[in-house]
Amino acid sequence: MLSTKYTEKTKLTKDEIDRKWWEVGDYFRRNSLWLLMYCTGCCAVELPPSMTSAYDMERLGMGPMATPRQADILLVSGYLSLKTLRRLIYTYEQMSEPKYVIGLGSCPINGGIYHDSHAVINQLDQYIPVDVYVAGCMPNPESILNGFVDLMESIKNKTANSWKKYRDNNEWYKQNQKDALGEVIIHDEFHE
Amino acid sequence: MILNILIGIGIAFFGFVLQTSIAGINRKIVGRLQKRHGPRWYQEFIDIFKLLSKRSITHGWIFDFGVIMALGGIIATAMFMPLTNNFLAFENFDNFFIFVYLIAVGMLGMAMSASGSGNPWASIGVMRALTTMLAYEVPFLIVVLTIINLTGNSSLTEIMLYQQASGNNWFLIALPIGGLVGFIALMGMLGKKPFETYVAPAEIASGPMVEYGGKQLGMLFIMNEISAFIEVSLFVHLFLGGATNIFEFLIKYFVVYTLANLISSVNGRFKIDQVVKFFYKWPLIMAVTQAVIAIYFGWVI
Amino acid sequence: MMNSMNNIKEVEDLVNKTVKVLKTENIDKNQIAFEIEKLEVHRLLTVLKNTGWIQLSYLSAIDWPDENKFEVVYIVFNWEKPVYIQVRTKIDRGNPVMESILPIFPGAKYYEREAHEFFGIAFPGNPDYEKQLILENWDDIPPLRKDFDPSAYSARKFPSREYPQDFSVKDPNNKTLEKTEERKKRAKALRVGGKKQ
Amino acid sequence: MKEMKLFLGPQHPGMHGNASVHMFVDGDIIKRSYLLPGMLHRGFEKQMERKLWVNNIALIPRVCVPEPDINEMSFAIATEKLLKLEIPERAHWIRMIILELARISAHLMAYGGIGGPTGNYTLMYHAQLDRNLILDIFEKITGARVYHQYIVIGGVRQDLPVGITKEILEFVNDLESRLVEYRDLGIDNASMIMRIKDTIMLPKEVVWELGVTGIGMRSAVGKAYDIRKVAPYARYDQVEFEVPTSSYSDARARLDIKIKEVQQSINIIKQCIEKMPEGPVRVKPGRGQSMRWTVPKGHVYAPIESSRGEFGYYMVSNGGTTPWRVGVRGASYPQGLLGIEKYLPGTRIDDAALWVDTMGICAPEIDR
Repeated sequence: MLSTKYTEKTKLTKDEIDRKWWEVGDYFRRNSLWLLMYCTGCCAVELPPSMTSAYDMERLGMGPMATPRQADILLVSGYLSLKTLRRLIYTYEQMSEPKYVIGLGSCPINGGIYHDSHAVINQLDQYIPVDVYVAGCMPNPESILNGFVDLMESIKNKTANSWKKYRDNNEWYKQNQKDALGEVIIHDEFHE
Repeated sequence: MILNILIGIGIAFFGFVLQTSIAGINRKIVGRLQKRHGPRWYQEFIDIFKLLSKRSITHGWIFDFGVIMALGGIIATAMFMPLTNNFLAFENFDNFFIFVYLIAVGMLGMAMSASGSGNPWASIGVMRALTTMLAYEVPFLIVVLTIINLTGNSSLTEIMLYQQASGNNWFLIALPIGGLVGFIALMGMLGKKPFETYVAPAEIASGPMVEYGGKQLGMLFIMNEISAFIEVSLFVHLFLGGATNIFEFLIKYFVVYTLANLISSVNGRFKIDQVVKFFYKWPLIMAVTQAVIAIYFGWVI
Repeated sequence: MMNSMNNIKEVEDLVNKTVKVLKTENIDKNQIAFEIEKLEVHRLLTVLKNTGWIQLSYLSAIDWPDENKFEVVYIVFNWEKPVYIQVRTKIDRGNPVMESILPIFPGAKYYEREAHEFFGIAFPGNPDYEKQLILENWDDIPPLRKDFDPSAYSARKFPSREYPQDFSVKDPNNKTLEKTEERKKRAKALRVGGKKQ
Repeated sequence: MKEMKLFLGPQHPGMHGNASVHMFVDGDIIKRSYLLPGMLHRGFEKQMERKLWVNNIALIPRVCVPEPDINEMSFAIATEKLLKLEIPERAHWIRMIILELARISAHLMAYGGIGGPTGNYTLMYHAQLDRNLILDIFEKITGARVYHQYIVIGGVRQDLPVGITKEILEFVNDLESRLVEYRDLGIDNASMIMRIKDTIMLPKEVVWELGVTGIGMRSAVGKAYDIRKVAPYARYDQVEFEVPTSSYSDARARLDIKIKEVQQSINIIKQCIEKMPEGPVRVKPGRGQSMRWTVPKGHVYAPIESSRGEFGYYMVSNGGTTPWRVGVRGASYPQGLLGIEKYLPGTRIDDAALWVDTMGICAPEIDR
């Protein structure tokens, strides 16, 4: 039974208030995840079914967005060649925080079927941090949606903080990017 | 005075809540049209609040100030909007031309801010938005001037009362051609397909909104909802005889917006030159014909 | 059926009349291959184009390091007489140069760029064959040459994931581990020799 | 006004697949443009040289993602030609059913795809829903939705499951009745006609210069140049079908042909199910043989008709356990690279995405 004795109301510190607001924000964030569809590889072909009428991603409040600034999730759909990785890093750095990354398919995990290719990177989280991996070649729409629900859970549990990781360990990530790409920002006829 | 301002802000807020809910319900309706469930009806609210909770970047003070100017301008416009024929914030300030001028402030703010971002897609989008605005304003104004000529008054409340007085004879029925032009212009104002050229995600990457993210985009969404509220309400008041009580207003509002949305969802979008050519062709001819018929011949049903 | 055999015969006569053929391969009723001298490729392709083989279907190269040659392949097709003609020629591997066929088939532009990128063959006559097309900032020998090892390149350039625990074998006490090892060894032997050892 | 540079892709909702169209525009008109390929490059041709003939079956469907079965078919035909292998009769017919279902699915994807650039999302949603039904049928037949690895060297991997023909017929009849709806929503819709008619034309004279095949060529030339008719593979010489053409190649004509081809594919599937004989479906290598399966020396090119045009594998065998060289002729290579460079300038930026959709450009097969 609760004590009837009067206890003084504890005053919340600023951090606690911030955390409370952050939790409120988390509710909105996990119920309205906007995707940035960057079709980096084959798994992008299972996204139209999961987005459109068959599986209807909009039920979960998710939808595709046109530009990186507006989006919350960077969906890395499949293998990444070096050329794509460079654009992916540009894109990732343009997104506004908090931002989350989902890696679809087995290729971002360990290279998958292209583990010994000269053009495809083996491990995505060397270059940008990843929140959720969805394994499979290629993952069904069911498992893709399951991955999104996992991301929502981890936002709720405050474990989806890859964007903080990227900010804190920026130098390490930058070094890895440089090792693989040479220069991250390049100048040639396509980037005049 | 302060009470009036408070009521005005209340109307703007009501407009935001109303339009956001109806947009959410419409997303569900369109979802059913597309053989799927559709989102929750309050999804639009979640989207907006999520955007407001995100961190955002800035591209200079014009970029930030333009958004605030757009939102402020639109809220200021919405404050003058009558809801029913006896509920409005500022008595005798519900002149049609107030809306025409004040809504331009909001649009201008958005154009300024989008150009300030320096993204070429945004400049193209702004150019297209202003061109579309030029295109639909002309036929719409001609029809509205006809109405003003018939009623002899440009106050929205007076126009409402005029329609209700003459046996609920709506201008949509009295001026059928003009009503059609009004509806087409409304589709252009709301940015519905086929006149959605300035957002066009697949062509110009959502046009003016290309560089916005986080709080600024949230504010633009609020601005968008309130301006949709203003535009649909204008149509309801001008052509559908306004409303004597709030429920009538809600029903008319819902019908008009849903109809526009349904038409939009089965159409493709025009190119920008086609939009201009379209508006300067049939709606303009129809509007002029309606004006001539109504004013010179006096044939009003 | 009779008709298509006639087509093959006709093509054979035409080509033999035009150039000196080193080797002819009849593949099936719709396809025939000729191996000719490097300098005669342009003449043959011009004649073929004028007789109706108007579509360039494919252009690429094959690496033969044992002979120290590159083999350049052109495949042309005629829609009225459905015969695919492979025109092949061998060029020196040390200094691979092949005149561009851009004046004959403008569609060859990007095929030639790609062949340059993947094999290092120069195509003088093609204005921008040297520009990079598919790869970006490539820092090794052209990747489709036989002496390029993508596995080593990948291991050198991209760190691969380390697994602290081997999940592929469930129980180390089980005999499965040895069996797996044995099977792997056998597979490796087969892969190298193609014969049972 | 100064030329402004705009990017359509790689991250752009109008671009399907990971490729980038760089456009230099003056106002709304494109002055210069080119495609930047290579973002999907996996070194496929190198990878296949390093894998056994049998292992390659797992790799090849990944060359073209929206329509993977053509890869399997082309690879199988090429290898069978090298091996001089005759496959069972029933396998031919099953292959044709699979290929035509894949063609319908690719056409639906492309036809629904114009919903993106033109903003008619309802069309896209409906088309994707029907495509999903095809993927479900594929899952029942082969066990996978997208990468089937079903057409293998020597036939098909396993026989059709019991009762699937009835299901396919049901679906096909259903789709046939809904083609009218697709026409009404898409190419016969007034606002869509205004948008897609007389845009991004492909003149008749330049077809051979580009080397375009498939729908792009047939719509411009107006002749039934289809490999299934001209140089038939499998048993296409034993089924009756028409090759729809037109003499004026704008976006609408090409989409019209797409819908007509769906109709023809439906007819082919119906005939296949009717004429399909019973029997074995695969010539299997002996037990334990598959690892050291060698293929005789030779060069062979195996073209087949994909939904975008002529698609083929050029295979060279050295008599070893792995292919010596595999070249892929991507069907969208000419229209993707040279077409965008030469014939996109002059159109408006709104139409750039339409070129990608209606000409049929599949980025992974350009890059490999």
